[in-house]
Amino acid sequence: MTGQLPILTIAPLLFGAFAVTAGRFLFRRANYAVASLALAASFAASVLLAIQILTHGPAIYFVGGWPPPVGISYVADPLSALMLAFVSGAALCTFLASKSEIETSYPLKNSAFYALFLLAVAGHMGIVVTGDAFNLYVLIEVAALSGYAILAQGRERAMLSSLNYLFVGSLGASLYLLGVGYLYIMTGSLNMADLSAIIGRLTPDGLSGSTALAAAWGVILAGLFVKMGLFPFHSWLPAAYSFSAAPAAALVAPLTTKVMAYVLVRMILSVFTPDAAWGVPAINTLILVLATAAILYGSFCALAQRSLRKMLCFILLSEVGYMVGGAFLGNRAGLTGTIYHIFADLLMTLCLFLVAANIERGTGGRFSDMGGLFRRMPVTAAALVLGAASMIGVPPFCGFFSKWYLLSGAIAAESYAFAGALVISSLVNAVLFFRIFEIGFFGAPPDHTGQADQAEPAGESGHGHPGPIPFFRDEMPPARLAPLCLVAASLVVMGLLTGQIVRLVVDPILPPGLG
Amino acid sequence: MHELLAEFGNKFHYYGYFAIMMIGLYAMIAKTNLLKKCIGLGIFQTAIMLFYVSIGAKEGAGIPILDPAVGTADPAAYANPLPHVLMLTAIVVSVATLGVALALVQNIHRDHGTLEEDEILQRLRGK
Amino acid sequence: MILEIKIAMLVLVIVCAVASITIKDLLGAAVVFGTYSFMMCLLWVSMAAVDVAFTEATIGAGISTVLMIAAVFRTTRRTKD
Amino acid sequence: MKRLALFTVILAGVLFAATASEFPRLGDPDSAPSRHLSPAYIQGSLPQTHTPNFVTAVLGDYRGFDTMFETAVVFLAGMSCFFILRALRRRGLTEVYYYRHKPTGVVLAMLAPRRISPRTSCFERIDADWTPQDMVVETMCLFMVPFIQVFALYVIAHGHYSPGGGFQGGVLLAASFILVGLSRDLRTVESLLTEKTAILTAAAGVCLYAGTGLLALFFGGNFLDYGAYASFFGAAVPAARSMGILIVEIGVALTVMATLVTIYKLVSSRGTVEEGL
Amino acid sequence: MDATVIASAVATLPSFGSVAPFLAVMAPLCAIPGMVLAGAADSPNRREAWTFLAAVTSFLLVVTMLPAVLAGNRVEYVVAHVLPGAPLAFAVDGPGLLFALVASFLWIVTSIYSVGYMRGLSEHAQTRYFAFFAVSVSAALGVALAANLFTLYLFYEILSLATYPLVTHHQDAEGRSSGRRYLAYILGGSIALALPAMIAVYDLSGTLAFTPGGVLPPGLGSLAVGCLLFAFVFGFAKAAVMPMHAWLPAAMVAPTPVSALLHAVAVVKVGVFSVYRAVTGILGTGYLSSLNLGDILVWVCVFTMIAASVVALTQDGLKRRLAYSTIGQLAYVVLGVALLVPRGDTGGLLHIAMHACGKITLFFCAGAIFVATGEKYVSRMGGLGRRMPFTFAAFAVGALSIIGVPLTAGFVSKWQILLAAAETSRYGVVAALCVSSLLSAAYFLPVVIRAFFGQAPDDPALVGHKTRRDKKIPAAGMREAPLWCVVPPVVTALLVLALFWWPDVLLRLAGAQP
Amino acid sequence: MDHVFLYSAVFISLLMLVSLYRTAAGPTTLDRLMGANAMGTKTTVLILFLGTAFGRLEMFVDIALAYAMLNFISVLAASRYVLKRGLADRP
Amino acid sequence: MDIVMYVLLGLGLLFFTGGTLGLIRLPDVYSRLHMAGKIDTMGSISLIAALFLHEIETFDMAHLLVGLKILLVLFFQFLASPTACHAMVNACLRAGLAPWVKDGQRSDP
Repeated sequence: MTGQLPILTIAPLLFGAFAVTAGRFLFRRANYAVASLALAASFAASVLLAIQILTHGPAIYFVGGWPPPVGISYVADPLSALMLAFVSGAALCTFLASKSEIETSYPLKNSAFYALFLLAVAGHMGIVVTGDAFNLYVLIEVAALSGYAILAQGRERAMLSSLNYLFVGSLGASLYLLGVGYLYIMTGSLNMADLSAIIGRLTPDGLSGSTALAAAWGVILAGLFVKMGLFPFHSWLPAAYSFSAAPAAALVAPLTTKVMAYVLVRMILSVFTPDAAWGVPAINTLILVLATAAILYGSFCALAQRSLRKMLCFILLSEVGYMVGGAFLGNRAGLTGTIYHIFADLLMTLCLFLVAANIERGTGGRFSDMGGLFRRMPVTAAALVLGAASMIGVPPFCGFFSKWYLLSGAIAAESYAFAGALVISSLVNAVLFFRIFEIGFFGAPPDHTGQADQAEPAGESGHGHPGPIPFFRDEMPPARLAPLCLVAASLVVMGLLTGQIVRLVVDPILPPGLG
Repeated sequence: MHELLAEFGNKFHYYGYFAIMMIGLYAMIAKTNLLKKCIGLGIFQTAIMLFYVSIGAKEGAGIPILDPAVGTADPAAYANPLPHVLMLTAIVVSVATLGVALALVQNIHRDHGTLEEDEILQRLRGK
Repeated sequence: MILEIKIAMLVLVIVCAVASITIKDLLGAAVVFGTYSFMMCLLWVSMAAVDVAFTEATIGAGISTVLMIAAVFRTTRRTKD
Repeated sequence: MKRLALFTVILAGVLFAATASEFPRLGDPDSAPSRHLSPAYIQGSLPQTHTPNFVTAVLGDYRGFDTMFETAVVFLAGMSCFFILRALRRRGLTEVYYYRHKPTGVVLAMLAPRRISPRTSCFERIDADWTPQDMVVETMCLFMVPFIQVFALYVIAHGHYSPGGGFQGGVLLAASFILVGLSRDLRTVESLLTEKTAILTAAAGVCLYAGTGLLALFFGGNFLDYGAYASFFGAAVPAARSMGILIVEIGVALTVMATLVTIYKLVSSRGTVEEGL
Repeated sequence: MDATVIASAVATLPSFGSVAPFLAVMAPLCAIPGMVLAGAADSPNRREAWTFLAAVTSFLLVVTMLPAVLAGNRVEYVVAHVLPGAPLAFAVDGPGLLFALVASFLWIVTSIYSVGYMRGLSEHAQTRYFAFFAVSVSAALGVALAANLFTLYLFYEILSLATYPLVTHHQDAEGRSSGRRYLAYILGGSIALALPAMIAVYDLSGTLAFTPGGVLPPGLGSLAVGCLLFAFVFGFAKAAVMPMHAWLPAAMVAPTPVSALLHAVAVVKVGVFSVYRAVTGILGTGYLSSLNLGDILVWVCVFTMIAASVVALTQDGLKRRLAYSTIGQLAYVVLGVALLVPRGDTGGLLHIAMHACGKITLFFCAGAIFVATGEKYVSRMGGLGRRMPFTFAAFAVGALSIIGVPLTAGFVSKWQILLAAAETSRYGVVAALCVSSLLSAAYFLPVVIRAFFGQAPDDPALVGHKTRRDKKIPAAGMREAPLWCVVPPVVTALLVLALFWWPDVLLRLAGAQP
Repeated sequence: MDHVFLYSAVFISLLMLVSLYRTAAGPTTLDRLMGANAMGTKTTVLILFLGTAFGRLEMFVDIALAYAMLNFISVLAASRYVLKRGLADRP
Repeated sequence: MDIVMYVLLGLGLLFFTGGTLGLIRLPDVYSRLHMAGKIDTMGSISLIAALFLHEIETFDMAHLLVGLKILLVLFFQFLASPTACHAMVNACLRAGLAPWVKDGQRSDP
C-alpha cells in the first residue's frame, strides 16, 4: 500500500468531508471526531509519505493508471512531500486548537464548516502534490472556494471582504488558467514535466526567445501574485483575513499565501527551468522592485494597525514580498531562502494566528485590550514571544535562517535594495512586536480596577508594575494551548534542523548547476 | 498592409477574446455594483474558455465524437477533445463561483440594504 | 462558411457583453447575460465543441440566468452603473 | 476611477493582443496542441475505454481526477451557499404565514408559531407576495417536467455515445426541479427534494465518484483506475473502464442536481427555503 | 542514511570532554524548569537552590576544560549542522575559556548577591528574575564558547532578548522607556549592521569559523573591509563604543544585580568579546593592519574613553557614574584589540576579566548601599563609609582596580594595553590612557573619600529625605546591608587583590607570551 | 444541399444581430426578455443547422432538444419577477 | 419532397425576418410580443420541419431516430415558446403596463 501513499494523503479529507456533511443529519455529535480523525489520518499519511520519499527518493503516482502526459500524475518529491506534511500538520493543529471557537462562531453550521475546512485542506494539499498544470487550477479553485465561504462569517465587514476576495481570487485563478492556456497553445501539453521538456526544446536559450512563452510566464506570475497578494494586488488580503472569525483566518491565512508561493517555486523549478524563468531580466527587475515595495509597504502599514490580527495580515504582505523576491534573485541562495521561508513562514504565521485567536478570545484583539497579557495568558504570550522572535529573525528560530538565505542571496545578486528592505522589515517587526510586549508587560488590563482591591497588598514591591493580576486569569484551556505550544516549539526545532532540511529537501530539487 | 490584414484575419478570434476579457475586467474594476462585478467575472472567465476551446478547433475536423460510419480514429478528422474537457471543468467552476458570489451578495444586501460597494463602504466607515 | 457564423457570433457575444455591463437595470442585465451565454453556446457549437456547448446550453439557459434573476429578486434591481 | 480603469484595461488588452503573434491561426491542424496530446486521446479512446465520445472518455477516465475535483467544487459551492446563506435561526422577526382558504379565496395571516397543518385540504400556504399561478403556464410546465427528467436520464446514460454526460444531465434534472419551483412554489420543490435529501444526495454523489476511485485501490489499481474492476465486472479492461465512467457520471449527475437545486432554493428564498421566486 | 554514514557518525560521537562546552551552556537552561516549578510552588529556597546548583555545575564544567586548553588544545563540539560552513558549534580556546571562567564564576557570586538583594527589597516576580538571569548567563557562556560567528550571533541575540525582562524588571514607565532604548540599540545594531556584515562575510568566504588571521579572501579593498569593521564594531552595540552607548546608562533602571551582570559580566563583555572575535577571527588583524584600519578604531576608542570619563565626572547617581565608567573601560578592551598586536589582544582580554571583577564589586556595593539606606546619589553619601565599612572598603578596592592602581588587578591589564600601545609607537594613545586613568581617579576617589571622611549631610531635608523605600537614613552606628549583600562584594574585592598576584592562568589564557 | 442550411444559418445569425438591438436597448425589461426569447428560439434552429454543416446532426439534436426544453425557464423566471415586483423599479 | 422543404425553409426565414422586423419596429410591448410569440414560433417550426424533411430523405433507422428527435425539438419548441410568451403577457398585464394606442389616446378598458 506504500505505493498508494500520495493519494492516501488526500482521500481521507475528501471522504471525511462527505461523511461530515452526511453526519449533519446522521451522527451530529461525532462530527468533530470524524473531521479530526480525517485530518489526523491525512497527516499520518503525509508524514509516512515524507519519510518514504526522503529515504527512497521521489515517486510519481499515476492517477487512473495513465502515464503522465496522457493522464494526471502526482509528483511526490522531497519538497512536495515535506510541504504536504506541513500543510496537513498545520491544518490539524488549527483544527484541534479551535474546537470551541468553531462551535461558538458557527452555531448550527458546524458540520458545514468542517466539510468546507476539510475540502480546503484537501485543495491545498492537492495543489502541493499535483504534477499537472490544469489540475492545479481546479485545486486552486477547490481551496479558494471553501476559503471564500469560511472567511465570510465574522464581523460586519467580513462578507464584503470575502466577496472582494472572491472576485480577486477568481481573477487570479483565471489569469493562471489563461497562462496555462498560453503554455498549452504553444506546447500542447499540460503535464509539468512534459511542459518543461517541450519548453526547453522550443526555446533553448531562454524565454526571451519566444514572446508567447514569456507572456505565458508573465500571465501565470500575474495570476499567482494576485492570489498571494503581492504588493499592488494586495488590497483584498488584510480585509479578508482580519474581519473573519478566528478559526477561518487561522486556517486560510497561513496556508494560502504559502501554498501559492510554493506554486511559484514549482513553476520556476518544474515547468520553466530556473534559467528560463529568470531569463527575462526586465521581469526579474520588475518583480524584485515589487517585492521590495511589498516588504516595505507591508511593514509600514503594519505599524499603523491597532489590532493584532490586522497587523499580522500586513506582516503577511511583507512576508509574501520575501518569498517572491527571493525566488527572483536569480541564484541558489535566494531560491533556497524562498523555499525555506515557505516552510518557516507557514509555521510562524500559523503560530501567530493561533496566538491571535487565543488573545482575541481571552483579552480582545485590540492592542489596548492586551495590558497585562504576560500574566493573564502566560502560555499564549510565550508562544507570541517565540513567534515574534522568529518573525524578527532571532536565531535559532527558523525565521532567522530564511532571512539568512534570502539576505545572502540578495547580497550575492547585488540587489542591495532588497537586502535593505529585508533588514528594515526585520527592524520594523521588532518594533511591532515589542510594542505588543510592552503593552503586555507594562500595561494594565482595561478592567483592572475591579480586581485591584481583592488582590494582594501592592505595597510589597513599591514599584510601578501593573500589580497582581492573577496568573492564568484569561488563559485558554489546555486543549487549545497544546497545539499552539507544539507549533511554537517547532519553530525552534525547525531552526535547528535547517541544515537537514536544506540538504535533504531543497538541494535535491534544485538543478545541480544552479549558481 | 496585406500581410497585416492576413495576420489579423488569422488571429481575429484571439483579439475578440481579449476584447471580451477586457470588457469583463473593466466591469470588475470600474463597476461599483456587486452584481455587475459578478457579471464581469463571468464574462472574464468565459473569454478564457473561448480562448481554450479555440485551441481545440481544427480545420476540416468534426466534432470529437467517433463517427461509427468511419470506424477508425484519424486524429486529423476530429477536433482536439482536451480543451473541451478542460473547459467543461472550468464552466462548472465558474457556475460554482457564481453561486457562492450570489450568496455573498445577498447577505451583503441583507446587512447593508444596498449593492453599491462605495455606499456600503461609506456606511461602514460612518459607524 | 462557418467562419462567417463565427465572426457574427463573436460580434454578438461582444455586444452582449458590453450591453450586460452597461444596462442600468440589474434584471435587464441578468437577462442580457443569459443571452450572452446563448451566443457563447452557438460559438462553441461552431467550434465543434459539442459537449461544452451542451453544458453551456443547460447552464446558461437553465441555471445561471435563473440564479441571477433570483438573486436580483432577493436584493434589488437598482444600480448606479 | 473609471477613466483609470478604462486606460488600464485598454493597455492590458493591447499587451495581450501583442502576445498573440506567435499563436497558431484558428483551426491550424499543425499546431502543437493538435499534434502533441490529442491524437493519443482520439486514437486511444475507443480501444482503451470503449467510449466513442472522446470528451467523455477524457473527462471520465484519462483526466478523471480533474472531474472528481470539479464535482467536489460543485458540492463545495452547495455547502458554501448553505454555510453562508442558510438562515437556521429566526432573526427575531415575527414571521407571518399566509394561508388561503381554497373554496372562498379568503387569506388568513398567522403569526409564526401557529400554523395550519399542511394536511388540511381546504387551506393552502401561500407566499407573502402571492400572485395566483397562471393556469396555462403551470400546466405546461408541469407537463414538461417529466419529459425533461426522462431526457436528462437519457443524457446521462448516453454520454458515451453522444454529447452529454453526468454534468449536463444533472443540470437538466436540476432545471426540472427549478421549473417546478417557478410554476408552483418553492415549498413544492422542498417537498419533492428536501434539504436533507439534497445534501445527502450531493454527498453521496461525490462519494460515489471518489469511492469508485478508492475502491480501485483494493483491486490492485491506482486511484480512479477503473481497469482494475475488470475482474469484478467479469469484462475486459476497456469495458470495465466504460462501466467505471458510467458510474462516475451518475455520481456527478447526482451531485450536480442536488447542489444546484439547493443553491436555487437558498438564493431564491434568501436562505429561508420558505418563499421563493 | 546508509550504514556507513551512521557508522561514521557513531565514530565521531564526542567524548565527555568535548561535550563539556555544550553542557556548560545547557546547565543554566536545564535548571530553569526546576526554578519555575519551585517558584510556582511558592518555595523560594528550593528555587535558589536550583540556581546555585546550576551556577556551580556550570562553573565546574568550565573548569574541567581548563587543563586541556592550557595544554594548547581546542575543545570542540558540534551541536547541529545548520548552515554549510557555519554549524551551531562550540570550540573552546584560551580567550573563550577566560571569558567563560569569568562569567560562570561571577554568576555564583551574583546569585548569592541576588538572593540578598531581591529578598532585601522584596522585589516582585523573583522567579522570572532568576529564570531570565539563568538564560542570560547561558547565553553569555554560549558567546564565550562559540566556535564561529554564527553561533556567537545566536547567543548574542538570545542574550539581548533574555535581558529585556531583567532590565525592565520594575515594569514602570521608566523601565519601559529604558527597555525601549536598550532594545533599539542592541537589536537594531545587531540586525541592521552585524547580520548583514556577517552574511557578507559568509558570502565572501563561505565560512564563519573563527580562524587566526581571519577568513576573508585576499584582495578586498579598504572600503569593503572598513565597512565590515564598522558594521561589526557598531553592530555589536553591547560593546557600547560611542555613539552606540546610550543604552547603557538607560539600562541602569534595572535592579542592581542585573546592572552588575549587565555591566560587569554578561552583556557588555559579550559585546567587546564579540568585537574581539570579529576582529581577530573573522576580519583578521593582518588584513586590518595592512589596510591601516586599526587606527580609525583606535581613535574612536580613545574618544569614547575620554568622553565617557568626562561625562562620568558629571553624574551624581552612583549607578549612572558607574555606567559611564563602564563605557570608558570597555573602550580599553576594544582599544587593546584595535592595536592589532598580540599584546594588545592579551591586554584587552585580560581587561575583560579584570574589569569584570572590579566593576562587579562596585555594583555590588552600590546595590548594598541601596538596600541598606535606599540611597542612590553620590552627593548624599557623605559619611556613609563609617556606617558601612566593609561595603565601602570593597568599593575602594574596586575603584582602585578600575583606576588601574598597582596591587589591584586592573593594573595588570592596563599595563599590557599600555605596553602594546607603546609597542606600536602610538604615544598619543599612551597619553590618553594615562589621562583616562586620572579621570577615573577623579570620579571614583571622591566617592570613597567623601564616604569615609566626609560629613553626613546635615541638611535636615536631606536627612529626613524620604526614599522610595520609606526608610530614613539612620543617624549613626554601623548599619551594613544584609550578609547576603555584603559577602559578595568582599569576595570579589579580595579576588581583585588576588588577581594582581596570581594572574598567570588568566595571562596564559589571554595568550600572553611567557 | 447542406449549403442551403448554412446560408440560412448565416442569415439567421444576421437576424439575431438585429434582434439583439431589442435586447440591448429595449426600454423595458420585458422588451429585453422578448428579444432574449426570440434569440433563444433562433439559437435552437441555428444549433440544428450547424449540425448539418458538421454532418453529424444526430449529435446536435440533443443540444437543441435541451435548449428547446430549457430556453423558456429564464423567461419564466423573469416574468415571475415582473409579476411579483412589477415592471417599475420598486424594491 | 425537396420542394416542400425549400418552401418550408423559405417560409421559416420569411417568418423570422418578419418577426425580427416586428420586434424592432412595433411600438409597444404587447404588439412586439405578438410578433415574437407567433411569428418567431412559426418560423422556427417551419425551419425545423424543413430540417426534418431533409433528414428523413435518406430513409433508414438511424436517420429516422434523428428525425424523431427533431420532431421532439419541434414539439417542445411549439410548447415552450408560446408558454413563454403567455407568461410575459401575463406579467405585463398584471404589472399594469397600458397597451399602446395610436395618437396617444387612451381608451378606457
